Amino acid sequence: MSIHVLMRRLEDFEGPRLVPLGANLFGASFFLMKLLPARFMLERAVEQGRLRPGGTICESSSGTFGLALAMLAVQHGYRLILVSDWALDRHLHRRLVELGAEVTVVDSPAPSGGLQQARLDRLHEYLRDISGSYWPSQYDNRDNPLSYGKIAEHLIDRVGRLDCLVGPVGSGGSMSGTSRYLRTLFPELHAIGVDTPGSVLFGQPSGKLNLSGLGGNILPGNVEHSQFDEVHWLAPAEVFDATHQLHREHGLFMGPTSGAAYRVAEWWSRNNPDKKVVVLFPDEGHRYVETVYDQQWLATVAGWPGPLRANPVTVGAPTEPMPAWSRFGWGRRTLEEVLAQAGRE
Amino acid sequence: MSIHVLMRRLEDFEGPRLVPLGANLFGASFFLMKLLPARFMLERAVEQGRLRPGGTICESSSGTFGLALAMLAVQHGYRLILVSDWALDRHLHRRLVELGAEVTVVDSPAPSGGLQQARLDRLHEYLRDISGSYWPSQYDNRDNPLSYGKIAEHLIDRVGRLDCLVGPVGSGGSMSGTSRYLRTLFPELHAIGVDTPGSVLFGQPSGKLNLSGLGGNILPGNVEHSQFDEVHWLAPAEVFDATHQLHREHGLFMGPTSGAAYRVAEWWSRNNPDKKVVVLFPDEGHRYVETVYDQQWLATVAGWPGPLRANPVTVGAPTEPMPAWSRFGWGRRTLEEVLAQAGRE
Amino acid sequence: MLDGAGFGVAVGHHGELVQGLFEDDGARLRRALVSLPCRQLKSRATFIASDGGGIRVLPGSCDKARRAAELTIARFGPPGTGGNLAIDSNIPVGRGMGSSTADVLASIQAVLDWLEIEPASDEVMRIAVSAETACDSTLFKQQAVLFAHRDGIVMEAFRRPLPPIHLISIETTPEVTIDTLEYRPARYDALEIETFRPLRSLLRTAIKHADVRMLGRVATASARINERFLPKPGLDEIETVGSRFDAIGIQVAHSGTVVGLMFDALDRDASVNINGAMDALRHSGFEAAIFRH
Amino acid sequence: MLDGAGFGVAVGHHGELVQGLFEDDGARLRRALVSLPCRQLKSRATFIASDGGGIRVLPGSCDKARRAAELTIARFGPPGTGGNLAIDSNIPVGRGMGSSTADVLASIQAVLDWLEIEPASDEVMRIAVSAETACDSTLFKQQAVLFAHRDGIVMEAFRRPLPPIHLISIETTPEVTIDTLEYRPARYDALEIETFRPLRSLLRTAIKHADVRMLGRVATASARINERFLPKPGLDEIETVGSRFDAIGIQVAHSGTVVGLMFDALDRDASVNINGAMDALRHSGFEAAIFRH
Repeated sequence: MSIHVLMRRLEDFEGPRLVPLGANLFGASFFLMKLLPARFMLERAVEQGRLRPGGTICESSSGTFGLALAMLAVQHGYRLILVSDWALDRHLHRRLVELGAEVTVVDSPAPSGGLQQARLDRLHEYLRDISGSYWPSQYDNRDNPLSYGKIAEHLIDRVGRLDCLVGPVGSGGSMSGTSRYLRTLFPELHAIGVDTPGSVLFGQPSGKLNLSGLGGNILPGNVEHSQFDEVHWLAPAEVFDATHQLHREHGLFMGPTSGAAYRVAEWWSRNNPDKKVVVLFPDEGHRYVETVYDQQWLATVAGWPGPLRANPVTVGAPTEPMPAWSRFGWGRRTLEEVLAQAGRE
Repeated sequence: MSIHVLMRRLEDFEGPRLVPLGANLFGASFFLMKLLPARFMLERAVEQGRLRPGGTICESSSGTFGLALAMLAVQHGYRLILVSDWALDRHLHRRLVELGAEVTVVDSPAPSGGLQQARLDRLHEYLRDISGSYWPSQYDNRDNPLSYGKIAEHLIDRVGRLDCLVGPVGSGGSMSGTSRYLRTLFPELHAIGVDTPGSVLFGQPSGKLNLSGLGGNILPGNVEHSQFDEVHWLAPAEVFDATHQLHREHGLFMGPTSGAAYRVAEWWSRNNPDKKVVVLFPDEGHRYVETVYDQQWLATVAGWPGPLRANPVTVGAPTEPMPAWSRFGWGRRTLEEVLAQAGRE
Repeated sequence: MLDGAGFGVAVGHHGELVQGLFEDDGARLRRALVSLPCRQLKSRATFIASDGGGIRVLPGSCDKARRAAELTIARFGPPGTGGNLAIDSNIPVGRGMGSSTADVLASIQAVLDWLEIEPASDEVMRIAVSAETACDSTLFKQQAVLFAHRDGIVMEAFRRPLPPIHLISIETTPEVTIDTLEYRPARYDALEIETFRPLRSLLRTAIKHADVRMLGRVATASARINERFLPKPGLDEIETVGSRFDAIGIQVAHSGTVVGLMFDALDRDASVNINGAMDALRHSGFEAAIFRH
Repeated sequence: MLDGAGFGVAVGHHGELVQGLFEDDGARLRRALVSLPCRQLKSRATFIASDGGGIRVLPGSCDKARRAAELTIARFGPPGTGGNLAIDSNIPVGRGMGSSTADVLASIQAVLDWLEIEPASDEVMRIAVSAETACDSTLFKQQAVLFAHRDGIVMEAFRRPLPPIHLISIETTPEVTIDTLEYRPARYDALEIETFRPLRSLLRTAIKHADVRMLGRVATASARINERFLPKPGLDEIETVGSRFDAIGIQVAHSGTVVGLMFDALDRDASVNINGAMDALRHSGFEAAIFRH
């Protein structure tokens, strides 16, 4: 065992708060879910000599992972450079700057891979130019899913045996990691990933994405497809509607990825009343007061205010067009296996 | 013992998260400190038959107590009427409405007692007109301070023996209640209340207040003066500066009352390095993104950006004019005792 | 199987470090306590089996012990077993020092010893509570526990045993005895119930760190709360003497008459202080005795 | 004082329910375990004091037991005490079944019995760890504990004792024995260390609710992790037999050679299932024995 490095000043903020949402449905509401993997990755990087005292952390993020890094950097004395884009909420931007992060906003997409790729290109320039710089790389860093043992521990402590875990998929870390740990003890655990049409994560053709934190146009190495029993895709209007429902009916003011997961978990739990379900809510709603929580902004969203699907439509392949809420029985297969079968049919 | 009524769906959100801020200084960072007293008051009201199933809760609040009531009302099926004023943040207003609260905004002050009195007048109309209505009355309800045994429990669990507790004073519940419980075990505990000039809570002549949650123009029955060893008063510019310092140096994005308490606790802890200090941070900063966390708004604040006092000036009486940070050795006396002595000198 | 004898021993206590009402899972309130065991105080039980004929006990006043033996046989023994149970105890009766629980536990152990079985602690406690309606926590020596004495349930097990404490035992009302079972449980008000929360967390911390001074704070606070229900004459005066001689706190029998002035057994000056306090207490007319850990 | 004899008894175990690396306060990682005690396996020690002359032990191979007796006397006894220590044990040696810890604990108890003192459990464990560098958690019967076996520290005490479990004991490598002290501790990787977190929380929950099926899950997961360090030949096959006969899990001696197929002792069908599994295992050539709770 190498030296055990500690960066735990904000450890109290890492775990979720559990809220009963129904007879057998529990919401795991995070302050900032990314705080745990960020801390874990940094601790491990220091242990392995990849991050040195006073070093520079560089990352591409327009959301909560950037905030988590900024909070940790200020605690433990690192310089932080964040590459972001238009999706960065202006209040969050201001917070990052006050925390001492150097924030670069990229506004023109790369010829291939769009804005996400343009941000990565800029990031690589920094990494090349700054000596001793360290890139956490949450999408591919294996320490990201590895950090979720603590969440599995917490969930078992609070609800005991779990039958089903539902959560949004972005970097892949939380769902792949937590499912893996839970399955060491509950091999039959039913894991449901929530994605959005146009995201390549579970085989949709790449398209324009309007939801930060859900899906992506680049496939992260941390999405371990064979952990998923079932995948759902929700369109933006459905996601926002669910986010408001979660707030209205349970008082939980969360971000849209939480809303998406809630809609799926509520549906699955209703159809499996004897199963104990936990749904992950990764962040709070404050970043979205000028978007998801603003009726004027919502009025500009395609398909708002509905009518919306009350139940998912089961699709034959994840590559099909999905105008609205769809589900597919993934069956713990790899992406290749699923796509090969989709191609054959 | 009467029936033990449970309204614990949001219990996970009640306790603070502990953050080390120095060698012997710990911040107790609340999601929404008022959630605990609100839940406790409602449970007790139900137990004692003052609040019946489906009843109407009426309260005067422009801040976090209203939000706490709204979150609980939606969980447990009560109607909620809130009387508020201009200080109500528009995003919070929107949230309260989505949670089903009926929010009335009072904009003309009463002839005597200002807006606070005007709100109370309106509140009493509701209470008179709606049968079965219940008024939690956080400023005078003894169940407010009574609820803080749980916080004392939590603090001891995390830091063991405490020597000093610092916190802002608004309703008086948190500081009076927590100090009282802690003193059952640590009679020598040093309790420091933080107030603002122009607030009548600790004897200042009533003046215009620009800080929600800190001080007041009406003296709450829940301020138990004889619990306090020391009182500090901070002017708005000082409070806002401290709020930014807390964010910048520790990554904690809290409201201004937290900033005020932080400045005092940091100073006291620096001067008493062998004492273990806990400082209460009642709420997060999101309600203040358009004020305290907005540089343009700050530029309109009197005395901003300084120069500011680095240390408090010790005053001879709490009735003295206080242009900036001041402190007074309260000595666990009643308000009458202190004012009588101030009058004699 | 029906030959031979079984032996059992159980200790008494000097009241409680803490007794109150505490929230369990699901916010359920349970009465619970942490007894302060005294190994000088012992009840010894001998069980000699006979074929049928019920169970007889000596002295005849130990009816709960007889009942405990019966319940133990009903649960574990061959049907129809009878026998003679003899109790020999040096624990004062009616002082809240656990004489009755000790007789019950010793009797259960004697029958189990005769049966040559060793059931889990929770099974033993269930029998004890059935025999007596309530049972102290003296059985738990390896870890200190917060014990729901009327439910027979461990509410919380702490990481360590109780740290060593020397006591001056003061009998506040030598002329009065209390029947624990007849004594009506305290009706705590909301302030008291909420006060038990910080008491519990300091108890947990104090035991984990073997911090007897903090344990003294907890015991003193619990003793103070109990004054509203079963006041101990002279408690203030005893506490004042204690503070002169560096006592770490006071503790009481929450359903009895004794008060303990607590000293840190690992403190070098404890003996001198105890002697000083003894003199002062006797001078004030208290009936006091020293119980060393 | 120097006359008479002291007696002590301690039980062996059938390996561990869990063994791994767990975070303590301040995020400190400690090796810790929960032993699965077996009351059929016992070491009995007799200590007869003599005036000086050191301590002799029989059989002479029980050197750690001798050392434990010496340490106990050095801590509690009159200086210069010598004596004869006799150990009588039915616990197999070199199988990871706690023969050595049991000899040590029985010897400590024998000396304490002779001294007529009863120190707290943490003091006893400190001596045991000094004598042996590591010590199992078999002493803790009243509450199950997660025990840091190299530090002699209880990391966590659970609310209840272990629920009753019947075992089929399988000797996977009859020809091999393992010297526990020579065996190099497992070097867990990050995934394994993080996996011990959910294991610990399910362990806590399972013990609190006496849920043996969940306890079986925990034990099975721990056994699986241990395969990378001290693999048990035939483990998969044993597990397959278990699943046919409603076993609740498998557990192993993490520094030994035995595997246990676990059954719920309170299940009415346990006996039938155990017999079925025994036949199947023997048919597959395993050396198996039944250990009832």
